[in-house]
Amino acid sequence: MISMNKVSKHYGSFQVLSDCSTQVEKGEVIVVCGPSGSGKSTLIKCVNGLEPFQSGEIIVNGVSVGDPKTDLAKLRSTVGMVFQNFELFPHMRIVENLCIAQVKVLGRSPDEARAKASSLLERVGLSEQAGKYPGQLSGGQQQRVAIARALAMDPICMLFDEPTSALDPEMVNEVLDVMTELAQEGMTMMCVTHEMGFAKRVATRVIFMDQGRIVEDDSKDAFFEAARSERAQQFLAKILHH
Amino acid sequence: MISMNKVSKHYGSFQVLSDCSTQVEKGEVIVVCGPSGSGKSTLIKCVNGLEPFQSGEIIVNGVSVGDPKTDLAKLRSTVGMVFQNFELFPHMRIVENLCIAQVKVLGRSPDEARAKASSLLERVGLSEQAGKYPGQLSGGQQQRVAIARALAMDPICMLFDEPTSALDPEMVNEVLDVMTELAQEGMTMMCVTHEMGFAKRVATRVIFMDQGRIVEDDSKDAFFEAARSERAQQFLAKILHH
Amino acid sequence: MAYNWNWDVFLQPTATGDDTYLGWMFYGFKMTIALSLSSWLIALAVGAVVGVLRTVPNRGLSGLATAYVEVFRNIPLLVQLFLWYFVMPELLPLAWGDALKQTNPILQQFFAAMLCLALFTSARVAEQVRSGINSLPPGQKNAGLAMGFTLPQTYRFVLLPMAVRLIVPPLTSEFLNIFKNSAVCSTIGLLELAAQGRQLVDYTAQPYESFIAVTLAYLLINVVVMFGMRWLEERVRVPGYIGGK
Amino acid sequence: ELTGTLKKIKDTGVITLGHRESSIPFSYYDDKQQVIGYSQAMMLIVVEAVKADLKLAKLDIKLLPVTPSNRITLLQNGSLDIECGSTTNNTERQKQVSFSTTIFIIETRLLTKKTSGIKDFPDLAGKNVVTTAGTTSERLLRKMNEDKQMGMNVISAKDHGEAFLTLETGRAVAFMMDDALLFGEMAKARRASDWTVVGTPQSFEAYGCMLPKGDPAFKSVVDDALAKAMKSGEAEKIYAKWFLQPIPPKGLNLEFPLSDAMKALYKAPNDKAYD
Amino acid sequence: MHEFDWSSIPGAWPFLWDGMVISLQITITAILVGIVWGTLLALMRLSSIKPLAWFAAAYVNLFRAVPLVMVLLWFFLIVPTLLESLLGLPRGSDVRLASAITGFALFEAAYYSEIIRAGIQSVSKGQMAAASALGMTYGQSMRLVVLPQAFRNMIPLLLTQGIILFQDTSLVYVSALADFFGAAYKVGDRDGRLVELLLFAGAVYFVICFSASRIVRHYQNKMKVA
Ligand SMILES: Nc1ncnc2c1ncn2[C@@H]1O[C@H](COP(=O)(O)OP(=O)(O)OP(=O)(O)O)[C@@H](O)[C@H]1O
Ligand SMILES: Nc1ncnc2c1ncn2[C@@H]1O[C@H](COP(=O)(O)OP(=O)(O)OP(=O)(O)O)[C@@H](O)[C@H]1O
Ligand SMILES: [Mg+2]
Ligand SMILES: [Mg+2]
Repeated sequence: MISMNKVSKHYGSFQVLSDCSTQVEKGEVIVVCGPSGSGKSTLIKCVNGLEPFQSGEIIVNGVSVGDPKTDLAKLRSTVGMVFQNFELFPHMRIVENLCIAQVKVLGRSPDEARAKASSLLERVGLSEQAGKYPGQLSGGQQQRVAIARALAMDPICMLFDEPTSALDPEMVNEVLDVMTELAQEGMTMMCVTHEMGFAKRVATRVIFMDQGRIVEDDSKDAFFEAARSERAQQFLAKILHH
Repeated sequence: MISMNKVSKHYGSFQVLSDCSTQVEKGEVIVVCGPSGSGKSTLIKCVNGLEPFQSGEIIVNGVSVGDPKTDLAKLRSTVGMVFQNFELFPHMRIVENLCIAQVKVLGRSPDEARAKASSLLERVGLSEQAGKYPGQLSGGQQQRVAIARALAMDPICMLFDEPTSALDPEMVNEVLDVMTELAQEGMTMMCVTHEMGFAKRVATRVIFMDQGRIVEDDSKDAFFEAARSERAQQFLAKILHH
Repeated sequence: MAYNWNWDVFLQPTATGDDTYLGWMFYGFKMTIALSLSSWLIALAVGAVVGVLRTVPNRGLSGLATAYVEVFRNIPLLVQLFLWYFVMPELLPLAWGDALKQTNPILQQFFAAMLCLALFTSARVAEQVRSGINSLPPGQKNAGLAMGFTLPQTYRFVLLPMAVRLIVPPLTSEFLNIFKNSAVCSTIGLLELAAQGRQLVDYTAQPYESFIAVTLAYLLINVVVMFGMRWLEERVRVPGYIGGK
Repeated sequence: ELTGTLKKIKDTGVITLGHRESSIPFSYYDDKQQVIGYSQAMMLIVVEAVKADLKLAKLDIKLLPVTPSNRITLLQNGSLDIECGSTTNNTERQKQVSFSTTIFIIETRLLTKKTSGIKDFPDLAGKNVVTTAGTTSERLLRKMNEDKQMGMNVISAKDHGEAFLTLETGRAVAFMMDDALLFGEMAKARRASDWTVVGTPQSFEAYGCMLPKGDPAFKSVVDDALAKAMKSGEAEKIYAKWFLQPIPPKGLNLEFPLSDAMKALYKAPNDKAYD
Repeated sequence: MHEFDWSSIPGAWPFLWDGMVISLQITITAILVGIVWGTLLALMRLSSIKPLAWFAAAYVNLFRAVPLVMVLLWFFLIVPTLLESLLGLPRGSDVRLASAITGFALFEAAYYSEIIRAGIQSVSKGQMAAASALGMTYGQSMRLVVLPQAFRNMIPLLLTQGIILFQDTSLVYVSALADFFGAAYKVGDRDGRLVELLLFAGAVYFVICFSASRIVRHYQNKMKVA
């Protein structure tokens, strides 16, 4: 479904991604982790063309992302994305946040869009908040709306960039629960996250990045039981012990 | 050393603190936890008079904080405080951050202040960074500087307000390590934090707050083994399970 | 101070006998309002386009927009006014210039002043629009794109609605500035409020009355605009957002 | 016992003169930024007289440029002791300031291009005509337009220079102003020979020096000095210098002969306003 | 098209230069005085002492409501007279420069105070709390911690306002003071070359203001990195 082949990217002389290659099959859940600044966000943004890259190739569902002839907007409408800071549109009500792209991009009728929105809000447990504005919700609620918003486009896969790291500790689980459910329903997912509990529960594979390189790309068990690289071991030690 | 007696505070009709009472003895390490908005930060800021309160009494080292005749600046110089967002002074070098209050508030000579600063930077493992500006350090390093800055005033006790919650997961431990060491050396501490590992390791007592009230005020073991209130149990469940 | 105060001067017929001095002031007041409002509408439209262009990834377009802003920002309004009124017709092809000059002079003055004020202000509006867009979290643009919006759609549905709300307060002061700057237009002979005030001094030699009246009129405009914009600010406020309820 | 302006001048040893910046040939800057012109010369005669009258060994002169819109205010608020430029003496202004003996008498006429075909005021109907804001010409022109329904578009320029620019660039077909000033503007033109002054004079106007109101002692010193200069023939020499000989900045000769009204004035100096 | 004749510019250099000196003199004095007075106004506006806050708010709003041209006229024609009659001062003769500088400084202070107030508010509340927690008094916290940061954040805006101020000096024509624009206009008027001199003045202003804004931009970028 997603295939990356020797993707490299640099800002000036600074190498953000070096020769990153990996494959994601339909239904897989990939967790991407690694130290701050290692290029996780950049990698995941390359998948739907939010960040351009200089060399290599990314194919999503048979379409080459880097190809200048690709209709990126169309590609992106089939890939859901959830951001660290939710990025709901603050001037629209929750239900409008869910409907706007359905109507304007997919061309659904407002009624159809509303029906879809309601069922998704139901699913993330927020039917009651439909008429509110994002600023009136807690962080955890906002992130659940953001997930619902992405799902409203009927994406073929979902990208998550640290979806829980801006949340109060209490609210982390309500978001992880939604994600877990999604994974169990067979959604293809790439998640940048440090929630190792989540990784242990649902990941099929874990990718560990350092300094722009994919250092480990293992099955979950292999990674947690015996990460090969020293860097990954150090990282795990730091992140797990407290 | 710190004694609170029926402290209440409200913004307009909104009650932020209701009848909070507790005692902190010399050498004790108190961890304060509770859901977001429960008044933890407010409680701790009342201790050194950063937040005024409407009724009740707080005595720190024999001085009443709420008394209008108290010289608050003097009181605060004897109580160290560390903030969630570090709050280093970005326009000053690290060493200047450590010296300025020593010179301007305590009236130490610049040389004396510098000597003190060096030894504290040594202690938090940052001697090399003395000449840099805060913006050039990582979050974990900045927070360690902030702790050193507070210690430079030779405080009789230290207050921490979520010192690790703005940090990347990798950096949490380097700060917790410094705090653990401090606790083990016998510093009197009040820490708002959700790091339950830290609490288990060094706390003498845990205070659990909810909706402006101190709901639990137990010894560490009592709290973790059998929190009495349902609210605290729920909270622990949410925060520990992932 | 030996001064003959004479507030009745406003009720006296003017030297040319066609009106009272109060009527003159009122004419000037209307001229100021008409000039400022029409310039403001143009400035908003042009400024919004230029401001958006400054933030687009296309280097050519954003360079062009930047050049526009720099030119109109870095020449004093007074100089620009003279350039529009006196110099521009000389730079046009002869026939056009002559045709332009034969039109009604009041219209010439009005349009030169309007164009000048509008473009001068549009550069400032463009800067506000740009800073409004740039002050949105960068993730907003990404979020819009990630939903499958095209770039223009992202601007239309995501970035501009918020940016416009954010810049209402700074735009208020630009809006006020346009009224104040319109006072400069009297230098090309346009009979707006300040000019009528000065005429009154010329004709009646009662400077203090005239100054006080003109100053009060500007204060009045100011108060009305401030209340209007504050009302607008309330109207567009987003619930739950910073500064919102 | 001295009072008012004279006392102030005596006490401070300073006299402040108001002048114009581009009223050629009455009061304007030459290319070294010195103030020169007919009115300026007359004003310096007054200064000498004041100095003699106060028996001062030394009298400092301060010069302050004024515009049509601020000259009265500046005189009223005491910033100026005297203003000589091209200020018309009329009854309205007399309410706020007082005027010295008339120093010049002009007629209001039209400056136009020789090829324009404009011969007199009726030719202006339906055309764009420029004049300078705040002048008596502006009033006359607007009134004429109103009374005779001529359908002119009257442009009021900020100053004479701007008015002439309006004429020169073809925005207006004629510039109505005091004839002497029109000759002065011609002197600045690119090609002075293209221009001509035409039309039946619409009014006579008397230029005077403006003095603070209600200071008869000062006024009499000023008036005496001016009258003396006129009767002694000194004034006529000054006239010749500025109106019949080449003058800065371009060395043009205005060739503006002494009118009958001026001759009469020099014979019998007075401070009469013409309206 | 117009035939241009630039010949009067070289001869007028000294006069134009004098004009530029006056423009700069007004700009620089008004910036310095404006910033000092503006800072005081900003502190008053933020102070908890109500009358001070009201005074500052009224001052700022009044000055921001009136066109600069009117302010300059007031300060040129009316305020000196009032002061002299109130204080019984002898009549100074040429108050044009002094009144222009005063008018500008007081007017700009209103704008600067708004910039500085925003600067103070842009410093996070936590900084003030951190300074207080170290035992600093309100004065010390302001002086040592908040104001230095506020100024640093606001330097680009302060400089930009300075550039606007420099442009606005052309408005002193109301008092016939020959600043750079006035000088250019007068030369053009005298020689019948207004169009050329106006174009020239426009070009000079553009070069100066554009260079200055480049410097501001450069500074801004440097700060972003630091
Ligand atoms: N526009 C840019 N210009 C220059 N460098 C950039 C830019 N954007 C990102 N970088 C750099 O690229 C590197 C990778 O960034 P990225 O955001 O992908 O890291 P990350 O692994 O997501 O880190 P974090 O955990 O902090 O989110 C970082 O060192 C960052 O400083
Ligand atoms: N200035 C203020 N005006 C009104 N309400 C306030 C103000 N400051 C804080 N509050 C409210 O007081 C309550 C307690 O705030 P406090 O910051 O102490 O909570 P907390 O327990 O530290 O939460 P967190 O974990 O999010 O930091 C919150 O509901 C907050 O909204
Ligand atoms: Mg990232
Ligand atoms: Mg808190």
